[in-house]
Amino acid sequence: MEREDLLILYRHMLLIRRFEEKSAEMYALAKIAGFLHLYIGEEAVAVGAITDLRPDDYVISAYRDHGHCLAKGSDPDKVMAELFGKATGLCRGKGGSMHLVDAPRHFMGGYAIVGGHLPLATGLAFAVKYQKRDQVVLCFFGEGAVPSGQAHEAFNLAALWSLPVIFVCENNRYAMGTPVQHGIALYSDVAETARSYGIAAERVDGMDVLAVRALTHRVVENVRSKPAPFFVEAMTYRFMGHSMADPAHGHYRTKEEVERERSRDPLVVLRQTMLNSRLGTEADFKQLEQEVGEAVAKAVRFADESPFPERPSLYEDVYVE
Amino acid sequence: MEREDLLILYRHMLLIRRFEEKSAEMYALAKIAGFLHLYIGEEAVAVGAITDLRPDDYVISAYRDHGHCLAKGSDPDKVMAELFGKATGLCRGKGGSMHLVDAPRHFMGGYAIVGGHLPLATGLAFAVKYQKRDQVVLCFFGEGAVPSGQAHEAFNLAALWSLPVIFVCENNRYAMGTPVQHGIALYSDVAETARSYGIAAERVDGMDVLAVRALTHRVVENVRSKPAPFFVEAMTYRFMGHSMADPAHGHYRTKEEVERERSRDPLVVLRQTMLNSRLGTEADFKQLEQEVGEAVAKAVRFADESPFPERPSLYEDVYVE
Amino acid sequence: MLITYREALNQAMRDEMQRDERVFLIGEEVGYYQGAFKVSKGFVETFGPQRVLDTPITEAGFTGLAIGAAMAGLRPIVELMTFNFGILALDQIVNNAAKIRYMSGGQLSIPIVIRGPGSAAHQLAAQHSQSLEAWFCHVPGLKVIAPATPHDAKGLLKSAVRDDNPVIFIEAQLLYGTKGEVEDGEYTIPIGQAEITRPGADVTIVAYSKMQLLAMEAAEVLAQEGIQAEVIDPRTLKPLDSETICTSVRKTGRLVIVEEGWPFAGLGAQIAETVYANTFDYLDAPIVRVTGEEVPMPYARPLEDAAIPDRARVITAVKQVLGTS
Amino acid sequence: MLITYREALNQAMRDEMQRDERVFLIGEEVGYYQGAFKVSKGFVETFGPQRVLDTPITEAGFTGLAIGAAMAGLRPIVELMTFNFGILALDQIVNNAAKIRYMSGGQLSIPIVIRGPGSAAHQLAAQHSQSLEAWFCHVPGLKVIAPATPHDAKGLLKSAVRDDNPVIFIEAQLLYGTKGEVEDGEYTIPIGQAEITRPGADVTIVAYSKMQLLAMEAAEVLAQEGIQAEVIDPRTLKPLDSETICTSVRKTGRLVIVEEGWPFAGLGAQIAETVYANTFDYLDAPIVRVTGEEVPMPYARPLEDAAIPDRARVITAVKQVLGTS
Ligand SMILES: Cc1ncc(C[n+]2csc(CCOP(=O)(O)OP(=O)(O)O)c2C)c(N)n1
Ligand SMILES: Cc1ncc(C[n+]2csc(CCOP(=O)(O)OP(=O)(O)O)c2C)c(N)n1
Ligand SMILES: [Mg+2]
Ligand SMILES: [Mg+2]
Repeated sequence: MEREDLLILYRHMLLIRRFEEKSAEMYALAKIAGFLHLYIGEEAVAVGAITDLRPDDYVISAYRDHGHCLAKGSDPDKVMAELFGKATGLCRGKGGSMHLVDAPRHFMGGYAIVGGHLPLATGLAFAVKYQKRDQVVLCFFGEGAVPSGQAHEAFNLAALWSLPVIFVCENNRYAMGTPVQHGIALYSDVAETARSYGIAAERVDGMDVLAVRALTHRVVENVRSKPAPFFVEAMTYRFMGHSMADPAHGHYRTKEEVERERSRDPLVVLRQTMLNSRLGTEADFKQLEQEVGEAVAKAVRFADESPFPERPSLYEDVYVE
Repeated sequence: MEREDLLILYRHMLLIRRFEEKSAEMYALAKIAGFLHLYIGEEAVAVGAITDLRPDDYVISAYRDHGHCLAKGSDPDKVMAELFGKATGLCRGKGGSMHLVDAPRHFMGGYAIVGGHLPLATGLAFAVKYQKRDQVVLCFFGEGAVPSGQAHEAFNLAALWSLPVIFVCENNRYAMGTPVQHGIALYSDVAETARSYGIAAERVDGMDVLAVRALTHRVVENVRSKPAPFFVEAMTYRFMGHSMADPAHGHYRTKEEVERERSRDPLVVLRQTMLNSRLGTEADFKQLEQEVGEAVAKAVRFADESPFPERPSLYEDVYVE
Repeated sequence: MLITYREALNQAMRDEMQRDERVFLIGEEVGYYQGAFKVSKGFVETFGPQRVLDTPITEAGFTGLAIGAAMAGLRPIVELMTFNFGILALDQIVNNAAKIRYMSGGQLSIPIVIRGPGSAAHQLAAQHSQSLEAWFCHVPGLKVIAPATPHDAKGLLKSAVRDDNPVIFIEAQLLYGTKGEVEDGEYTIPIGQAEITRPGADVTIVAYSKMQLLAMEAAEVLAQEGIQAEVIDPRTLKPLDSETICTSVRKTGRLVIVEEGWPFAGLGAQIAETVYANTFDYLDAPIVRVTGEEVPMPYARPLEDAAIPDRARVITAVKQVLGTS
Repeated sequence: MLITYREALNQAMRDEMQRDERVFLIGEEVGYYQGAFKVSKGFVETFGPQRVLDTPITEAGFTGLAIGAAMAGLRPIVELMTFNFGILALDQIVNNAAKIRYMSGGQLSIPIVIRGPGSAAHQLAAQHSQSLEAWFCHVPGLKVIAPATPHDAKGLLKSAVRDDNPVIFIEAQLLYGTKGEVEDGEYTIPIGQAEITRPGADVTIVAYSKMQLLAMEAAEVLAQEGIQAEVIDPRTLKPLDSETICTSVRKTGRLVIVEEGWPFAGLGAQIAETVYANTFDYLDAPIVRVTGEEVPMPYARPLEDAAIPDRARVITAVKQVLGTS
């Protein structure tokens, strides 16, 4: 890959990382409330899979959705404003962290019922095929969604009807405090689920943005030219707690485990690759830090200065009039 | 197998066959109403799987449940009375054809939401294990239930917790008018679904009662001694329409196909085996016909002469007081 | 022309699919089987399997798929074989279809119709005989329609398909074969408008779906006894045309509400509450509700008959509200 | 002793599990995580993983499993992480738990408690902030409880576990941390009994769960203005103790009903209808309902605050019903 491309990947991951670190701060300051699920540690999956999609390809996600939204190109100002619940937010303050939507960018939303958005993804893919277009749909979800009935019904329909949807399972090994081996009978090979529907599936190192990118690039082109679902099991890890209400490590995983996984930090991994291959310099990274830092600071400023939605907006958007 | 055993198997299948033929007549006479789903053609599955269970083993089924109920030893009089909606019926006339229950015989019911009873079966098995007992649970369902989310959630739980439940998929190749290849992505190997949960699975000829019996006998003993789910895919065929509202053959299958399958009639198959091996004589079969004919006639008489439930019973059994 | 309710639905969907390529029909047995109740007769032959989709038994899956397709600009009609199975799709309907517009701050909309038979037929027992309209009516973001006649079925289904919101369209197995006059050619009926199906001055009867037919029969009998009932069919259950109902009650001073579903927290409770609150000074007697009994539906015919409102009970209720019983 | 609502629930379940081996707890994160809201703190340590079961995210699956276990004689307590996810288990609850006894003609019974938080917390947005009690109350075969205080939570949860019927037990995230006096030792509270939580002669306020706290606060403020409100907590929503409510309204002649859920076809409509029908001649003014707004729950705090009843709205409603606003 070109230096430019690598820098873009790094920049995207850095933006998500810094954006979320700042979100956590803002949560502590009660500028953000409700459930806030950070993606920190998992950035390589969203960035590797999304950044070379076409703008009209669809992305849909669960409640841990900041990363996917930003990777799809949403304006950080509007995303932060949404987290603040401001009228200038992506969703006018009505969705919040778990329900970011950016329709013009074909980011079709974050959804908070585990498993519930997989049928939606399948429907987006159905629409593509129905309209004889050639977009693909990327659907992100945690491994915790795999046993849910809605996921299975979606897999079956996608397979039966050869729909152009790529199911990206972000296997971070925990669903809240439930380790994958307590959630999924065949935990050692989650992708086997997909294969039992005749869906081709591959596992990828979700901490290595280049690996994710290489796999999805190939898969996207295949799916685009010959519609059929695909299942990616991205092995990843969340460095933070399940949400802000959950400590980073607790009864269900040790501090040591978290530390160990932090050594696979996707940002560190890419940076090292770039430095090693001389496709990036310390100066590059420093400059990116600064740019991204400014972008995030600007987003916070924008969010903070924006007005809250006014009372009449409470009753708007319930129905199309 | 002994001659006696074979005759018992034949008698059970014949009872179901004649009972249901009579039910169809009674339906035509409007003595029975609602949905009536006949099991004719599939008798070998219920009889092969159920008749050598222990009385305290559990059986649970879907709406096509007459065969399982009778094979578990329910009194044909009470079953027929239930179909007639009489106060003397198994369920006091409240359940009807789709919801036969015979608790003393551990026949835990017929259920009419496709897929909805698989979690119940898993729960029965859970209770067995919780109480450190050694019953097994046999759960019957059509292949149409396999794609349903509830089935998958049940498979996963049964596998995760090693519950003693045997899932018997009666693959009669149609869910109403939907051929299996339009319902299940991996239609050529439905049992693969179970394997993706690490559940052992086998396919069996569901028209051959001896094959079904041999397989389930082995499986039941294994499951009893070492609890874990098992999945049986019994290849079978229904000779009648989906319900009384559906013709035996229509747009979705040809008359020729039905005729061809009828040549595999499980009663004919067993009878031939017995005659060939001289373990049964024409006289035996004649006598069985007569016995069973009388039993069914008696059941109809009983049902016909029984009173309808009285109005106060409408309000009974809603709550345990 | 005189056609059945089933044919009226068939015509409405056919028109709309002809009119708009984005409309498609999806559900169990809707294609080659022509619909479990033959509502989509001839559809797969006319429109092909791309637009008439037979699904596996996965209500959450295919309803969710249709909602996703609506997000991308299509206009699905989902046929639920019966609304009993809609319970399995309820998360999709309530958490996605009804809320996506709101959560997205108006960026997305979900133009979808979810239709099929609700309520009891004959002796289908507890799991197949439910009237769940109150649940759907409770949810902001949904519209709910339950037509009683072929004419209304056609006009309202066409409106539902053209509406940009998720619409729950509740039919009835026992209505499919009923006949009625339907205008030739193109017409629609606005969502949210009740109809006074029979004028009268003595008492108001509100009844929808199958129960509307009972109410009309009861009104006939009552008329012979000199009691003039004004019968109203809300047709749309949400948004409810409370104005038409309240205007009538202000005139008659007395109201009977007939619904087939369970009494407690049924839709009739809401209709009653609305009327009480808006016509408090006009009511001459407490409103009387005629409802299904507070039991799961039994299979046996005599019990089932006792569990569902009939003409006699409507007549009794009217006499009760008139104080003449 | 003064304990939290959370501790009261914990004690009730602990007592019942100690008392009866057949009782077990099942749900997401109920074991090693101690419950998503820490209600089952210490349980897996005390009772072991055989009786405290962490499940995958499969609400239909594990609720159905628990119902099946109840069919075989066990007495499960199912914790739904929140009732929003209960929608996914609704088929199991409504078509199996509520109906199996009836369909079997009384052969089987389903002694199960399905519990967890309902209603909104703070800014959890549309899919996580729903008050769905009206749905459950609509269904024959279910009992529905929604306690407001630690005392009631403990006494009613114990009764629920001992009841031989399926019981829906609705808590609230925002109540878990609230404190109240709870009797030491063993006691139960009968299902189906309302409590007059404050006597008064001028107006009746009916409110349950979190809204009961609001009602009590409002009554305090009103008392300072000389208005004596009688506050009633139904505690059990089904079967509803309408006698206690109607007796009060016959005395005061005026009623305000407070509920957090959506207005249309909400439980308040049923309470109102019951009261209107039974106290028609005693009511001096139309009943006033205070409800959540007719919108999916927005995320932004000012909008969320506007969508949920608050003390001021209760006070305004009381003045409205008294004609003094
Ligand atoms: C149907 C449903 N049940 C329960 C929850 C509560 N819940 C929210 S996130 C979560 C864990 C999901 O884990 P996973 O899918 O692995 O995603 P991750 O959080 O690890 O990204 C649970 C149980 C929910 N949102 N929806
Ligand atoms: C959830 C649900 N959806 C739809 C139906 C309607 N329905 C009843 S039986 C049936 C076909 C089931 O086929 P299968 O499981 O193969 O069983 P078979 O009838 O062949 O024995 C359908 C669609 C239902 N009862 N439940
Ligand atoms: Mg996870
Ligand atoms: Mg079948």
